[in-house]
Amino acid sequence: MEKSFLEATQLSSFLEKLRLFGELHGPTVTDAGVATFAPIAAPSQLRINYRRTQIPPKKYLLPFREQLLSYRDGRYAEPAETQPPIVLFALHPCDLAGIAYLDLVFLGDNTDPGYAARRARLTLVGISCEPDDFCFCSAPDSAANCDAFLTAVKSGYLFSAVTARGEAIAAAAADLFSTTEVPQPVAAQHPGTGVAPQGPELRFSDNPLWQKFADTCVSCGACSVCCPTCYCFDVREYPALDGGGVRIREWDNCFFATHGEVAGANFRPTRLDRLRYRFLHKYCGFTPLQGITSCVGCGRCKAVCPVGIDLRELFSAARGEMSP
Amino acid sequence: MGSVVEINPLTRLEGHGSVKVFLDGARVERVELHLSESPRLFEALLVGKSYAEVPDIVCRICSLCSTVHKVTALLAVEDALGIEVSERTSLTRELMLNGATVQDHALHLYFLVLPDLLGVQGVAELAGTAPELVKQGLAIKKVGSLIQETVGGRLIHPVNIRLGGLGRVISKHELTQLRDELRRALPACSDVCRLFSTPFPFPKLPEPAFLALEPLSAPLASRRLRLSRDRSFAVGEYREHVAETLLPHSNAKLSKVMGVEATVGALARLHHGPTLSEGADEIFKAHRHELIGKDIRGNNLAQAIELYDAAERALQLVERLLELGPGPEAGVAVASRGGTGTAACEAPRGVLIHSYTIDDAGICTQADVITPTALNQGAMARDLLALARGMEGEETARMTAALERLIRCYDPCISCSVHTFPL
Amino acid sequence: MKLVRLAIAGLTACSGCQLTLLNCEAELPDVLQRFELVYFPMAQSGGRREGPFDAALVEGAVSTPADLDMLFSLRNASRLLVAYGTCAAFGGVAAMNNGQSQRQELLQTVYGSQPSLPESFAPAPFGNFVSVDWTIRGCPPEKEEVVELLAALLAGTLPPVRSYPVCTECRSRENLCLLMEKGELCLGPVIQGGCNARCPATGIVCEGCRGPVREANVAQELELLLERGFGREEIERRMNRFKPGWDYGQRR
Amino acid sequence: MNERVKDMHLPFTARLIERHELTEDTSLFRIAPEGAALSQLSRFVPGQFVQISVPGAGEVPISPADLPGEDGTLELCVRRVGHVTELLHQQLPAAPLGIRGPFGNGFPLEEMTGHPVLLLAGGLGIAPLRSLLMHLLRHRERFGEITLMYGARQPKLMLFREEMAALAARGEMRLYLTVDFAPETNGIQSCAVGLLPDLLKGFRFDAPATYAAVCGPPPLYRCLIADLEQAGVAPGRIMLSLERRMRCGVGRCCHCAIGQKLCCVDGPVFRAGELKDIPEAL
Ligand SMILES: Cc1cc2nc3c(=O)[nH]c(=O)nc-3n(C[C@H](O)[C@H](O)[C@H](O)COP(=O)(O)OP(=O)(O)OC[C@H]3O[C@@H](n4cnc5c(N)ncnc54)[C@H](O)[C@@H]3O)c2cc1C
Ligand code: SF4
Ligand code: SF4
Ligand code: SF4
Repeated sequence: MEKSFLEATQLSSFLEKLRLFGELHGPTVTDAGVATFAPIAAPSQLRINYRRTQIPPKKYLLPFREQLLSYRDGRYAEPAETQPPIVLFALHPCDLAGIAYLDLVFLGDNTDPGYAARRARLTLVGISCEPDDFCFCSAPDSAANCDAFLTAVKSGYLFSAVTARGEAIAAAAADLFSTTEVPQPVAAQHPGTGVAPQGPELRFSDNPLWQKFADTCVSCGACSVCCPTCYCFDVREYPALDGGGVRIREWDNCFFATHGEVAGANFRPTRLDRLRYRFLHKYCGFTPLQGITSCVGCGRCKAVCPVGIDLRELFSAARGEMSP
Repeated sequence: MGSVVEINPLTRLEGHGSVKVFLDGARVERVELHLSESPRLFEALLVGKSYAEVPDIVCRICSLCSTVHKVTALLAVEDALGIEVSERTSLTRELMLNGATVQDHALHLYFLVLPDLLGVQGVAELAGTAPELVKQGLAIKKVGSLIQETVGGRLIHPVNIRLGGLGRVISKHELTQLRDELRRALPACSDVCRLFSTPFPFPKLPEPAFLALEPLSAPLASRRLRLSRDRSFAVGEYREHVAETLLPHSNAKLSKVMGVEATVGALARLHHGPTLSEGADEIFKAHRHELIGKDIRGNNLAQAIELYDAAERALQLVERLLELGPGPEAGVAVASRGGTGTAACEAPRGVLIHSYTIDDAGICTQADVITPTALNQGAMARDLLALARGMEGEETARMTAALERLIRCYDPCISCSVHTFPL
Repeated sequence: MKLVRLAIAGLTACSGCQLTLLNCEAELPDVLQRFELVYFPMAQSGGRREGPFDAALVEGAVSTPADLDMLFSLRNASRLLVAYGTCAAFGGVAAMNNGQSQRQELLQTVYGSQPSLPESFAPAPFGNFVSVDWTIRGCPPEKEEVVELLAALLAGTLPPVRSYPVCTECRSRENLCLLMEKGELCLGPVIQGGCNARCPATGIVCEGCRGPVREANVAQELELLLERGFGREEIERRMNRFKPGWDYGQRR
Repeated sequence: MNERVKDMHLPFTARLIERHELTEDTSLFRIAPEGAALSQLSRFVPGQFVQISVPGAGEVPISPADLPGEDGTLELCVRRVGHVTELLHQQLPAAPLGIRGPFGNGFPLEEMTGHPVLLLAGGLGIAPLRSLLMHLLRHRERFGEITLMYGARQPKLMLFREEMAALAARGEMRLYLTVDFAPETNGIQSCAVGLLPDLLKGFRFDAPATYAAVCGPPPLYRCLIADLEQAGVAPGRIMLSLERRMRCGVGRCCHCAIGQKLCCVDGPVFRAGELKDIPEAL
């Protein structure tokens, strides 16, 4: 892969080039001080050295609440997809990996139309990152699943195009790349203790941590809401006063009692059951994705948990106890 | 032979009330006004709560007046604790109050009073007989609601106005949107007066003693209540001038101000010479003779003028806030000492007084709320009697309709009225 | 078209729930066209509370014999009884001191110790007296939920239920977590969502106006707040603001 | 975007033709799917399910109670338990409904060919098994002995009782009925009183060759599996039709997980053998 050098001073001009490919969105902060991906109107809004946003980029592909269908006179119709082309700039490798996982889920068999339409209009530009205490991803420099990637180096960035769209960006920004000697990447200090897929039997370990977590978890749902690879959803239908109505899809959460409930029974009646379910989904995977961990090590769930639950603590403790 | 005519429940007003007319033959002996709302006991509930909780709790006295209750409570607590707020905060509160006035007057005039003028039972028939007016009323009310929603964070029981400042600064985009909506609604607002300029043709009523806050250009700074040219008192001394008594047939206490049954509200405010916005002032001047020196029947017209005034003021305030631009806002102020604080505001239906004592630990030890409807209760009862006497011999249905209509002139808010301070 | 027959009334309350309906400016014309407001004293004269109604939306706590009388009469006259708002569902602000101070004392504080105090007992939710078919939470309720209910009634059903806490919507809106980042007394984790985290979105803690979420881990919320330095008394006071009688040991 | 992608969430219209009340809370609905739904449903395999939409309430998974008829109409046996099923029961003939599917795996008919089949249904579990039964009977010659054991709580809650009796009378299958308890006043006692497992205990059959198909309320499965295995039916031949909460039907909404499997795509028909190591499966 060819790499070109972009001097830090050229960043603003580079952003202008990116706008050619869609509305520019990137890491910034809200008035209240929350890190978020949002439209970048002026380069000063960009926080390129951000740690992690509260809500991962999944919101661009799977909005918290979206209209799935509308109906009138008993006939259902799909809404027109209205999201404009967007360039999502400065995604960390963990978030890119998160999108890659969602792609596996939503672009496979029975492709999800809304997801697919939005995904097709998204240009992803990744950037290398500096991990903090919460991070534990394993493939920090992986530039997979993006159109282009920037690797931070002294006084600038190394640009590499990954897809044809990335090449097009390279072409558009060609005159910004410096021809001087390319500095070597600064090696990022990654803990590199990514989460490997776990043994599904671990979830029935009787390690006391399970019960402790189940007792202290407040079921606020923050961990799933903020996880780049949590995608469970609920579907509800609302009639309107004029006789029509809408069917919506909304992020659901395996921590809620209703998640496994059917008429006359609940297959995950206790919070402990639901915690085990989360473990299974995150670290062991379901059906076609069995054996693949969906945790990309972004550290959000721990950062947002009001009681500081960290399931990894549990693996290390339980694994020790389970090995003979 | 004695008989009793009862209007129960009173309709098209907020809260639970009824009226009994005691007749001896055709002669009206007496009239009882029952404000029978369940006791709400807020003054007692507030005791033992922290100063910071007081405004959040007390606004639940009444939904129609929640904004003004909240602002008054904030001012009173801030007065007690010596907390100062920024200009932006003050302006924002004022904007909220004007929005509330637009919303509340529109609701009252279009949906509660208008049916009387058109001879229908209420909002449902109104939609059938005068859909255009309904639409107009809703459009006007909506701007008021939009202000509450955008600025207050919620239409009823607003959250974004709080001790010492604001939760969130209103963005330029939101302010611009408000400005545009207000501009769009202004013509309709100026139109309201036309609908309510014909006073209803019942016998003349006693001349009211009007009580209102002394008008100032910064209304939230007003600290004096005026009863007449030469009779006024400082808000902080209200206890010396307002006396309350409990009536056997009412859960609201009757208040007398400086010994008289005062009348508060829109008409009272106009009598004390406020500085109205340009457009509203023009209309006021044109209708002056129908209002000044007249009885309570002019109150609905006065409300219509105020509605326009509030909309114009809201627009000015939005423009001023846009000029000020966004800036850092103080969070919740922390109480450093206790004290007693009192504040009064003009609610859509008249003067509202809150007073609190906070101890050094920040706990509320005493709470008083004097509401406009409690203040108006005496005058209302007096006018009801006068009207009933003036209509002696009339058909019962005509009389009860007139009595109900008279009550709607006062725009009472009964939920509010059942809060009063310890006797 | 047969109109759906409604009763809308209030017991001990601020009228905010009823007003919320009148505040649906955009939807009101449609509502007036499709519903018959048989009994709605706040906006209609000449109504009859005898019904029959398809649904009665009743706000307020039950705190006087008159309240109880009205509640029974509307329950009997209506196919569906809707506890309209937090007071009706949990007691609301009127009930905040239940189990803490005697009603009589409170009455005396306000009305003085005279022989004929107004008749009043500790404010209670509808569920203590009658069966309730649907509950709209909130003080005041969200317009959307009111419209949702009305539209569902037209469709012959009730709205689908949501059951997530305020935090879920709060996080999804990318608000700053006031509990974690500012150490404020936010009740979001144990309160039923559906308000789109209205208060935290303006930088103000959730005061719990929508009542408990289905699986509130009350014991943990309490612990969490104690750890953050709030006194037990203050926490209880805040939690009781809209619903008295929490089970502080509940972890379910 | 290809046709299938567009159709993912979009139900086809299906008109309600008639509703036939079976018990107080359960009715048999006949619906007529329209458009492309007809051809999609022609691929229906007993054990699969469809997603039925009731405009105004939403969508629920239902296992058709029979194979699509000649005219493409579909029979659904639905119990009124909540939001959507309640509104479904209120619909009048000609009401527009929605349908998506079929989804899921269905029974392994090929594999079962030539074998005796034992169907065990508890309560509403008869609904999905009825479509299997109808398939077996329609292709009677392809299968060995067919036995239906059906348990309900009370005689009056027994669904399709006359129909089943008539089928048994034709000699094409054996039928055993049981009720948990029978009211004293009921004079005609044409079924056993007791639990389904009791019925199974006294039953002699060629266990090693038999395929069993079980559907019923969750507690039923556990004891039936043990009994069947004890009788000699291989775990791989015990087919269980399971029910989970479902929102999408295509393996995304994640509510229907059973261990690492998803009921909507890996099931709803599972083999007892597959579920052995999944404690929360049954
Ligand atoms: C593969 C499959 C086949 C089914 N076949 C039939 C059938 O042939 N006939 C029939 O009557 N029912 C069948 N069901 C069950 C039926 O789907 C549920 O009864 C229905 O979804 C309940 O929806 P509701 O909106 O009426 O109830 P709700 O108001 O949603 O809820 C009522 C109760 O049902 C629970 N519930 C919600 N979703 C489901 C669900 N997907 N499955 C079970 N319970 C749920 C709720 O938690 C609640 O306890 C089947 C379910 C599955 C998974
Ligand atoms: S499980 Fe936690 S650390 Fe892993 S991807 Fe999700 S939020 Fe990030
Ligand atoms: S601010 Fe409150 S509601 Fe929002 S996430 Fe934090 S605790 Fe939950
Ligand atoms: S955030 Fe809390 S207090 Fe605010 S509206 Fe929602 S439930 Fe009520």
